[in-house]
Amino acid sequence: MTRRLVLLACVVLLALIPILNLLPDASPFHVSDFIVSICGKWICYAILALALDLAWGYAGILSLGHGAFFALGGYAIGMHLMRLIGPRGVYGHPILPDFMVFLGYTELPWYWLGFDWFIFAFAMALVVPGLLALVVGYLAFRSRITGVYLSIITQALTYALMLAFFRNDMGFGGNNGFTDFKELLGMPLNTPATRSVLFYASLVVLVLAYLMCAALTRTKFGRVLTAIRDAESRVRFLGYDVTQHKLFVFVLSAMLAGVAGALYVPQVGIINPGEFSPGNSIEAVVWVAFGGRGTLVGAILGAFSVNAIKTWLTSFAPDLWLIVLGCLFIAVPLLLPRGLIGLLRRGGGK
Amino acid sequence: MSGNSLYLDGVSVVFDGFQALNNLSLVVEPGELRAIIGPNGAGKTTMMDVITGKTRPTKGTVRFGESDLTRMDEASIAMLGIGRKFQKPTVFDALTVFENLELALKAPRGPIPCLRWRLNGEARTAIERTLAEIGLTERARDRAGLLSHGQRQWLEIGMLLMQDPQLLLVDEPVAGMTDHETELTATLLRGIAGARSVVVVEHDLEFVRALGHRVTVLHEGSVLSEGSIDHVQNDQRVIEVYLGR
Amino acid sequence: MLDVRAIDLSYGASRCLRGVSLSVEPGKVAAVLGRNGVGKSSLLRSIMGLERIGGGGISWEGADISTLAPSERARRGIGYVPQGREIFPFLTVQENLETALAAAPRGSKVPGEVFDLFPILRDFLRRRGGDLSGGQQQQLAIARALTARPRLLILDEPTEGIQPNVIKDIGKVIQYLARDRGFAVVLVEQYFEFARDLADTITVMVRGEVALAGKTDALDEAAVRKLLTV
Amino acid sequence: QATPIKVGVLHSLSGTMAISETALRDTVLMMIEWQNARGGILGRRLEAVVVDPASNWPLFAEKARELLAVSKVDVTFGCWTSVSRKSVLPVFEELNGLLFYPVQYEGEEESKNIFYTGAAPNQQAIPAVEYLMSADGGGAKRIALLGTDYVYPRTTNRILRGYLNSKGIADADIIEEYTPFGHSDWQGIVSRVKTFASQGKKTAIVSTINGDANVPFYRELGNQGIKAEDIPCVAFSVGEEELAGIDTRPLVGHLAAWNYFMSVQSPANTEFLAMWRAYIKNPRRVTNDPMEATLTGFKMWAQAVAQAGTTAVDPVRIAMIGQKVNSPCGYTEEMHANHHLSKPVMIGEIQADGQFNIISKTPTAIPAENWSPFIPENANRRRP
Amino acid sequence: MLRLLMLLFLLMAPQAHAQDAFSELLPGLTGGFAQQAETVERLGALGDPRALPLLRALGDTRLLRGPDGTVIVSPGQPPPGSDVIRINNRVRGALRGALGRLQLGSPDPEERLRAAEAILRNRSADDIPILEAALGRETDARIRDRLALALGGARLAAADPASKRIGILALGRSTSPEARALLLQERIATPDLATDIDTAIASIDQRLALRRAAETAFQGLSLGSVLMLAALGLAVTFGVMGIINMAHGEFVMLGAYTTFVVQELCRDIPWLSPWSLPLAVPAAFMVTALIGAAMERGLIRFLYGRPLETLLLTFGVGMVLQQVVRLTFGAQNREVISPPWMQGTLVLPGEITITQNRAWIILFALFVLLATLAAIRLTRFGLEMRAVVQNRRIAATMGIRTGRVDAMTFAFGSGIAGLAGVALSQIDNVSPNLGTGYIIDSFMVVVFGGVGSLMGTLIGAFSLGIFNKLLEPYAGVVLAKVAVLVAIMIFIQRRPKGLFALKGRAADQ
Ligand SMILES: Nc1ncnc2c1ncn2[C@@H]1O[C@H](COP(=O)(O)OP(=O)(O)OP(=O)(O)O)[C@@H](O)[C@H]1O
Ligand SMILES: Nc1ncnc2c1ncn2[C@@H]1O[C@H](COP(=O)(O)OP(=O)(O)OP(=O)(O)O)[C@@H](O)[C@H]1O
Ligand SMILES: [Mg+2]
Ligand SMILES: [Mg+2]
Repeated sequence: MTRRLVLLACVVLLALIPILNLLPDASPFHVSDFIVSICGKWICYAILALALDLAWGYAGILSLGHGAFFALGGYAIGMHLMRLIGPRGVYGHPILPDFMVFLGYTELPWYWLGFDWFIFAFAMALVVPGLLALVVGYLAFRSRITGVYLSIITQALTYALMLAFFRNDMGFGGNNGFTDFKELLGMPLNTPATRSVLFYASLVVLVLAYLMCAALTRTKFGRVLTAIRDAESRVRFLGYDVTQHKLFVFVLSAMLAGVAGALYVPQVGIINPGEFSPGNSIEAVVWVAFGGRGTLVGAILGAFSVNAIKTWLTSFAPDLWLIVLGCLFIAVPLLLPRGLIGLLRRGGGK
Repeated sequence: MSGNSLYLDGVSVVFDGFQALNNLSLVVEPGELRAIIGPNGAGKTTMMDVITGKTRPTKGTVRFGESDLTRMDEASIAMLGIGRKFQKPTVFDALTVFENLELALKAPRGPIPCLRWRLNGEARTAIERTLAEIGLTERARDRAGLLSHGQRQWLEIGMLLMQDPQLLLVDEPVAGMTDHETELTATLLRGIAGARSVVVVEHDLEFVRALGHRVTVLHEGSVLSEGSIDHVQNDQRVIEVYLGR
Repeated sequence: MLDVRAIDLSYGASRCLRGVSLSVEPGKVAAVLGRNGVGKSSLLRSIMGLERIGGGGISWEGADISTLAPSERARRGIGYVPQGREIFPFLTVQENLETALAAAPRGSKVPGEVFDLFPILRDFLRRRGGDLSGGQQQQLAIARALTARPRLLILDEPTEGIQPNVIKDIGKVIQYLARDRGFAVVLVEQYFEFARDLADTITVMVRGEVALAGKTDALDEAAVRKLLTV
Repeated sequence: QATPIKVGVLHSLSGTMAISETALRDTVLMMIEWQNARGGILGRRLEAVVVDPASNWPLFAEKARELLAVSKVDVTFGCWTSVSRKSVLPVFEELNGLLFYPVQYEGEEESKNIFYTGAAPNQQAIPAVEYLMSADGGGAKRIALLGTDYVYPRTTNRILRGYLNSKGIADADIIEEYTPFGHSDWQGIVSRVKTFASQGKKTAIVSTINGDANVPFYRELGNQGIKAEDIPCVAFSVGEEELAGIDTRPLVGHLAAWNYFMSVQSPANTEFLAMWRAYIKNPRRVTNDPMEATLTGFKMWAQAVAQAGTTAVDPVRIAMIGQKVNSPCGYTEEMHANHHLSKPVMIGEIQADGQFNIISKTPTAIPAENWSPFIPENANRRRP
Repeated sequence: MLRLLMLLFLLMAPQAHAQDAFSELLPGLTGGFAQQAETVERLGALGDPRALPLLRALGDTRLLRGPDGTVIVSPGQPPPGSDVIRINNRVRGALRGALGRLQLGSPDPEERLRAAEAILRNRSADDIPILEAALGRETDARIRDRLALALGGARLAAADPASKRIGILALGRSTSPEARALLLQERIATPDLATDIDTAIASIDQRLALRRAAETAFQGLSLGSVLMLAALGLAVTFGVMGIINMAHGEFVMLGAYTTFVVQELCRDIPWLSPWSLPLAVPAAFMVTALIGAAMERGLIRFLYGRPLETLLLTFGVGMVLQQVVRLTFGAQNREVISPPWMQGTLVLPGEITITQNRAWIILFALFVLLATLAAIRLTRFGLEMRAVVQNRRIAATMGIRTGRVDAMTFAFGSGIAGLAGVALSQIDNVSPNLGTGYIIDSFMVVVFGGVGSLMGTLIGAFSLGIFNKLLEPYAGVVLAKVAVLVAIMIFIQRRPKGLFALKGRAADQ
C-alpha cells in the first residue's frame, strides 16, 4: 500500500514539473527548463528499467543488451526526425539528410522509405526491436540458452550492432548518428512547449507501462514466469511451453524499450551508436539492481535515483563523482539487500 | 476405460559408454498400478527420464497410445497427460504453496490463456481439496522455499495430482515420510489407479506390498523379474542383488 | 560427549526449535524422530553450525562449540550427512571423498573400508557425483562423512532412497562404529524399525519441541508411534 | 563587489575521452587563474564551473543545458570530438550561449554560437600531404589513409582523395582502412600496408587514427620495422600528449602536422610553457596543439569582452571577429568572420625524446576554409 | 667538468685539410636538407673511414654545428653556442645507404647484415664491385643471402640488359617484398624485360603467399593469446567462482600500472632497469591478488548466493578503482618501455617475420595457462576451491575453511588478471581505460569456451583470434569483428553451454 502511495505521489510531483516551469523565474516554485528536460529524459530511462525488470526480475532473462532495443527505437524516430529536416539541411538537399549528401549517396536507401510518416516511424520503433527480440529470443530460448550464456549473447548483439552502426557505410550516419533535428509533428523541437508535450507523453507511457507490467505480473502468466526463473525445466514437465512464455515477455520488454528510446531521442536531440554500447545496457541493469530487482517500483526508483545522483555529482564533484557513485553501488547491496526498495519496505512494511 | 497404454520396447540409454538402460521393454496398461523396484543405479529414474522426454534414448521405441514420445519435448509430453513426481523434490521456491498447485492445475498452458486466467470457485475448491490431502492447508500462503524436506515431497505429490494426468510417474514418493504417511500415500495411489495408470518407484517394500499390484524389478537397465510382490520377494536373483539375506 | 542444552532457533519471525536438549555419549546412538517439519534437520544443522542458534548451548568433548564455524566443528571430529544428499555434483566420486580430508594431515588417503561398505563407489571413482543415481549419491554422502574419520557422526535420514540390502549394511556399520569404535552417533530417521533397532536413546520431537525422550528399552513404543502419526 | 564572470568547462574527465580532455580542463583553469591575477575582466573576477560529461554524447547536451540554464555561464570552453560538439550545438543555439571549440576538425560547419579555434582541413591535412609529395618529404606516390571510423577521418580523407586526384594520383594508388575506436590490434593492417608499399612506388601513411588507438598502432609500426625513411607516416591527431605514452625511439622521423608544437621557439611559447609547468607543478608535463588553441581562444574572448564592455553573448560575438592574439605558435592568429582562425601549418618529425622537430612551416598564418573546395556538394550549400 | 673532458672534440677546420676531398664535403652537412642528402651520398661513395663516426653521429643527432660553422661530434649534451644538426627522412635514407657502404667491411656480423640491407634499399650500379668483393669475403650464410640480394638489386640498376637479367634472377629467388617492389619498378622502366621479370615476380609471389599465411596464423595466435590472458583471470573468478566480476578489467589495468611503477622504481638503478619487466610479473600478481583478497574479504563475501548484487557491487568497485588510478597517475597514457629483447621482429626461415613482443606474449600466456591449470587440477587448494564453489555450506561441514578458500581463489583470479596487465602494457595504452576495452571480449571468450572450463577458455580464445584474423583482410577490421560476434551467437545456438560444456545430470538442473 505504502508503495502505491509513494508511487502516486511521485507521479503527481512529476506531472507538476512542467506546470511549475511556467511560473515566472522569480517565483520560489519555479523549476528551470533544465529540470524539465532531464526529468523527461529520466522518465524514458525509467521505462527502459521497467522493461528490463520485466524480463530480468520476473522471468530471469538477464539481458545485457536491452540498450540495443532502446537505441533501435531511438533510431527509428531519429530517422523520422532526419526526414523532417528536409531542405533545411546544410547542403540544402530536398530529400537526402546532410550526412548522405556528404558521403555521396545519390538516393535514399530503401530502408529509409516510409520514415517520413510519423505513424510509420513510431510503429517501427516498436516493430524493429520487437522483431529483433523475436528472432534472437526464438533462437536462444529454443536452444535453451539460459543464464550468463543468454546475457553474453545479448551483449554480443548490442556490441555487434554498435560496431555496425559506427560504420559510416551503414547509412545511419556513423559515429555522429543523427542530430540537428528541427521539428516533430509540426512542433519546433527546441522550445519549452514541445519539451512539456514530450514530457507528458513520456509520463503517460511510463504510467501505462507500469500498470501493464503490474497487471501482467499479477496474472498466472506472471507466476509462470517466476516459476521459469527459479526452475525452468520443472515448468516444462508441467506442460508449459517455456520458449513461448519467455519469448512473449522478451518481445514485450524489447518493444517497451523501443518506445522508451523513441521518446528519448527527440528530448535529447541526438542518437548515435554510443547508445548501443554494452556499457549503457549494463548501466540499465545497474539501475534495476540499485532500485531493487523484481519490483517494478524498484526499477523506476533505481533509474531515477542513479541518474539524479549522477547528474548532480557530475557537476558538484566532477573529479570524484565516479568514486562517490561507485561507493554507493558498493554500499547498496551490502546494506540494503533488496535495493532501495528495501528501504521503503522496511519503513512502510508490516 | 479409454486411456492409453505405455509401451517401452528395446530401450537403451548410454551415457559416455555407460549403459544405464539396456534393451528395456515394459508395457503399462491403462488403469494399471505398477511398482518398480531395483538396486540403486538400476535405471529406474533414467526410465522415467526417457518417458518424460528429459533423456533421449540411444535406441528403442517409447510410445504412449499412438504418440511417439521420443520425438516430443517435455512440455508436449506433459500435455499428453503424463505427469511426474521427481526423486529429488523440485518445487518453485519463490511461489507460495497455493501458487505452486495453481500452476500445476490442469488448464490451457499458452501465454495468452495464462494472461486471461482467473481463479474461479471450481479451481479454488480443487486446490483446497488437494491442500487438505497433502496436509499443507496451514502453509498454503507460505513460500514453498521455506518447507522442510518432507513437506516438499508432499507438495510435489500435490502438484502431480493437480495436473490430473492419465499416467502418473512417481519416483520414491515416501522417502522421508513417517510410516503412517506411507500408508496414507499407498491408499491415495491405490485410489487413483483404475481411472489412470500409475508407475511408482520405491525402495520401501512395505509400501510396495501395500499397493498390492504387479511389481517389476529392474537390474542393470533391464527387467530382472516381474510378478506379484510375493513372487518377487522369493526370487533368488532379486534377493541376491537387492533384498539381501 | 555431545551435549545440546535447551537450544532455540528461529527463521525470521517463526520459531522452529524451542528449548531442545539432546545428549549422546561416545559409543552410543541417539535417534531423533518426528513428523515432517517438526525441526529435526534444523536441530542437526544447529549442531553442525549451519544455523545460528538463538539460545541455549552446544558442547562437544567438554568444550562449548556453539559459536564455532562449521569448518571448525568438522575439524573437531564432527561428521555430517546432510538430508537430500548434497554431494558436490561436478566433482568426481574420488574428489568428493577427498574433500573430507581437509582437516587430515597432508597425504592422507581415503580409507579402504569405505569402499568395502559401498563397493559401488569403487567402480564409479571417476564418475561425476552429480551423474550418480539418487541412492548412489546417498551412499556417497555417507562414505564422504566417514572418510573424515569423525568421532561424532550426524546422520540426517541416511537411508532415504537406498536399496534394502544396503540399508541393512548401513545399520550394521552404524552399530559397529558406535559399539566397537566408540563413535557418538546422532541419527534422524523416519524408518522407525531401523531407528529403534539401532538407537540407545530416542528423542521424539513435535513442533520444535521435545515431546518424549528416554532410553529405547524404557520407552513405550505405542506412545512413540502415536506421536509420529498425529 | 561585482558578480563574478562564470566560465563553463565542458570536457570529459572520465571515460574514453578523459585521456585527451583533462589537459584542456586544466588549461582553462590555468587561464582563469592567469586572468584573475591580472584583475579579471571589466573588474570582475572569473569563476570556473567545471562539469564532467563523462565521454557520453547525450550527457554533453544535458550538461551544456545545465551550464547555460542553471549555472548561467557567460562562456563555455569545451568538447573534443565532433559528435560531442554536434550534440551540444542545438543547445547553444537555442539558449544563445557561447562555445569555444579548440580541436582540429573536419570543417563543414559554422554556427554563430561557436568559435572554432582548432584547424580546418586546409590548415592541417592538405599541407601535410603536400609535404609528403614534395622532394623533401620523399616524393610519395602511393598513400595509405588509415583512420578511425568517424566523421573527422572520413571527411578529411574524402578531401584528401579529392586533392590527391587533382594532383594526378589515381584511386588505385590510395587505400583507406577504418577501424573502430580504441582499436588495439594493428598487426593485420600494418602488414597490409607493408604489402601495399611493396608495389614499387614510394608510399606514405596518412593517419587520422584517434586517441587511444595510437599507442598500439605506433608500437606495431615500430615492431614491424617500418622506418620513416621507407614509409613515413604523417598523423593529424597525434601530439605530444599521445607520444608521452610511447617509446618513440623506433619512431624517429615519422611526422605530424599541427598548428603548434611544444618545440616552437617563440617568446609567447616560452611564457606558455613556464606558466603551464608552474600551474601543473610537474616539469615533465607537455603541451600540445589543442591546449594552444584553448589558450588562444581564451585570450581572444577576454579581449572581446573587454572591448565589448560586457559579457553578453551578442556583443561579445560581434567583438570577437577580427580579434588578434600573438599565439604561442609564434604567429599572430586572427578570428575571421567564419568563426575560424587563421593559423600557420607546421610539420614536425618525431624525435627520440617524444618531442617534435619542426621541419617545415608556412611563412604566414593561413585562413581556414571550413567549407572545403574539394567537396563538390559545398557548391549548393545554404548560406547561413 | 668531467663531461667537458670527455667531450670528444673532433675539430675539423676546413683550412687544415684544404686539399682533402673529405674535408671539402663537410660544410655541405650544415646546409639545407637537399644539400645534406647529396653530401652524405658523396661521403659514402668516397669510402673514407673518417666518415663513419661522423655519419653515425649525424643519424643520432649528435653532430653539432659549432659557433664558427665547424662540425663537431659530441657524445653528450651539446656545448653552448652550438646547434644540433637536424636531418629529415630524405637525409636519413641517404645516410642509411652511405653507412651501408662504409660498414660492409665491418667485423660485426650484425652491422654487415644491416649494411647489406641498407644497400639493397639504396641500390646503385656503382656498388656492384664492393658487393662482389664483400660476397667473396663473407662466410655467414644469412649475410651472404642478403648480399646476393643486394647485388641483384645493384645489377638491376646497371645499364646493360645482361647484367640486369642476372639481377632479376637473383631477386626472383628471394622472399622479400622489397625485391618484388624493385622488380616492379624495373618492369615499368624497361618493358623489354617484362617476361623475365614476370616469372621472377611469380616465383616471389608463391613464397610470399606462404609467408603471408604463416604470418596471418601468427597474428591469430597472438590475438588469441591476448584474449586468453585477459580472460583467464575471469575464467577463475567468474567461471569457477561464479562471481560476475565487472571490475576484472580494472584488475588488468592495475597490473599494467604496477608494471609502470616497477619500471619507474628500477629506472635509476642501471643494473636492474633491464629486468624491470620480469620483476613486474610477480609484483603485478602480488598487488592485484592482495587487492582482490581485500575486496573478497571486505565486500564480496557478504553477497554469496546473490550474483546480481555482486554485479552491482563489482561494477561500483571498478568505477572507484578506475577513478582512483586516474587521480593518482593522471588521465594520460603512461609510458612502459619494452626491454630490447622484446622489440623488433624475429625472422624465421622463409622470411616469416614475427614481432618479438607478441611472440613473448604467446609464450607467457601459455605459461600462465599451464600454471593455472596445474593449480586448479593438481593441488589440494584447487579441489577445495571447486568444492566450495559447488556447495559452500556443505564444504564447510567437511572441514574446509571456506572463507580462506574464497579469498584465495578470488585473489588468484585477480592475480592472473594482473599478469594480463603486464602483458598488455607491452602492446596497448597504459591508461585508466585499459581494462574497459577487454572486459567484453573476456566475458565473450569465457562463455564461448564454456563457463568453468579452462581448456574451453584456451580453445575459445585461440579460435576466436584466428577466425578474426582470417576474416580481417576480406571484411575489414570492423566487419570481421561483427562477423566474429555473430559467429559466437550462432555457435551458442548449437552448444548452449559453450564449447566445453559441463555435461551430465548435474548440469541440467
Ligand atoms: N548423465 C549421466 N551420466 C552418466 N551416468 C549416468 C547419468 N545418468 C545416470 N547415470 C547412471 O545410470 C545409472 C542409472 O541411474 P538411475 O538414476 O536411473 O538409477 P535409479 O534406478 O533411479 O537408482 P536409485 O534407486 O538410486 O535412484 C546409474 O548408475 C547412474 O550413475
Ligand atoms: N530456511 C528456512 N527458513 C524458514 N523456515 C524454515 C527454513 N528451513 C526450515 N524451515 C521451517 O522449519 C520447520 C522445520 O524444518 P526442518 O527441515 O527442521 O524439519 P524436519 O523435521 O527435518 O522435516 P522433514 O522430516 O520433512 O525433513 C519447517 O516447518 C520448515 O518449513
Ligand atoms: Mg532414482
Ligand atoms: Mg529434515
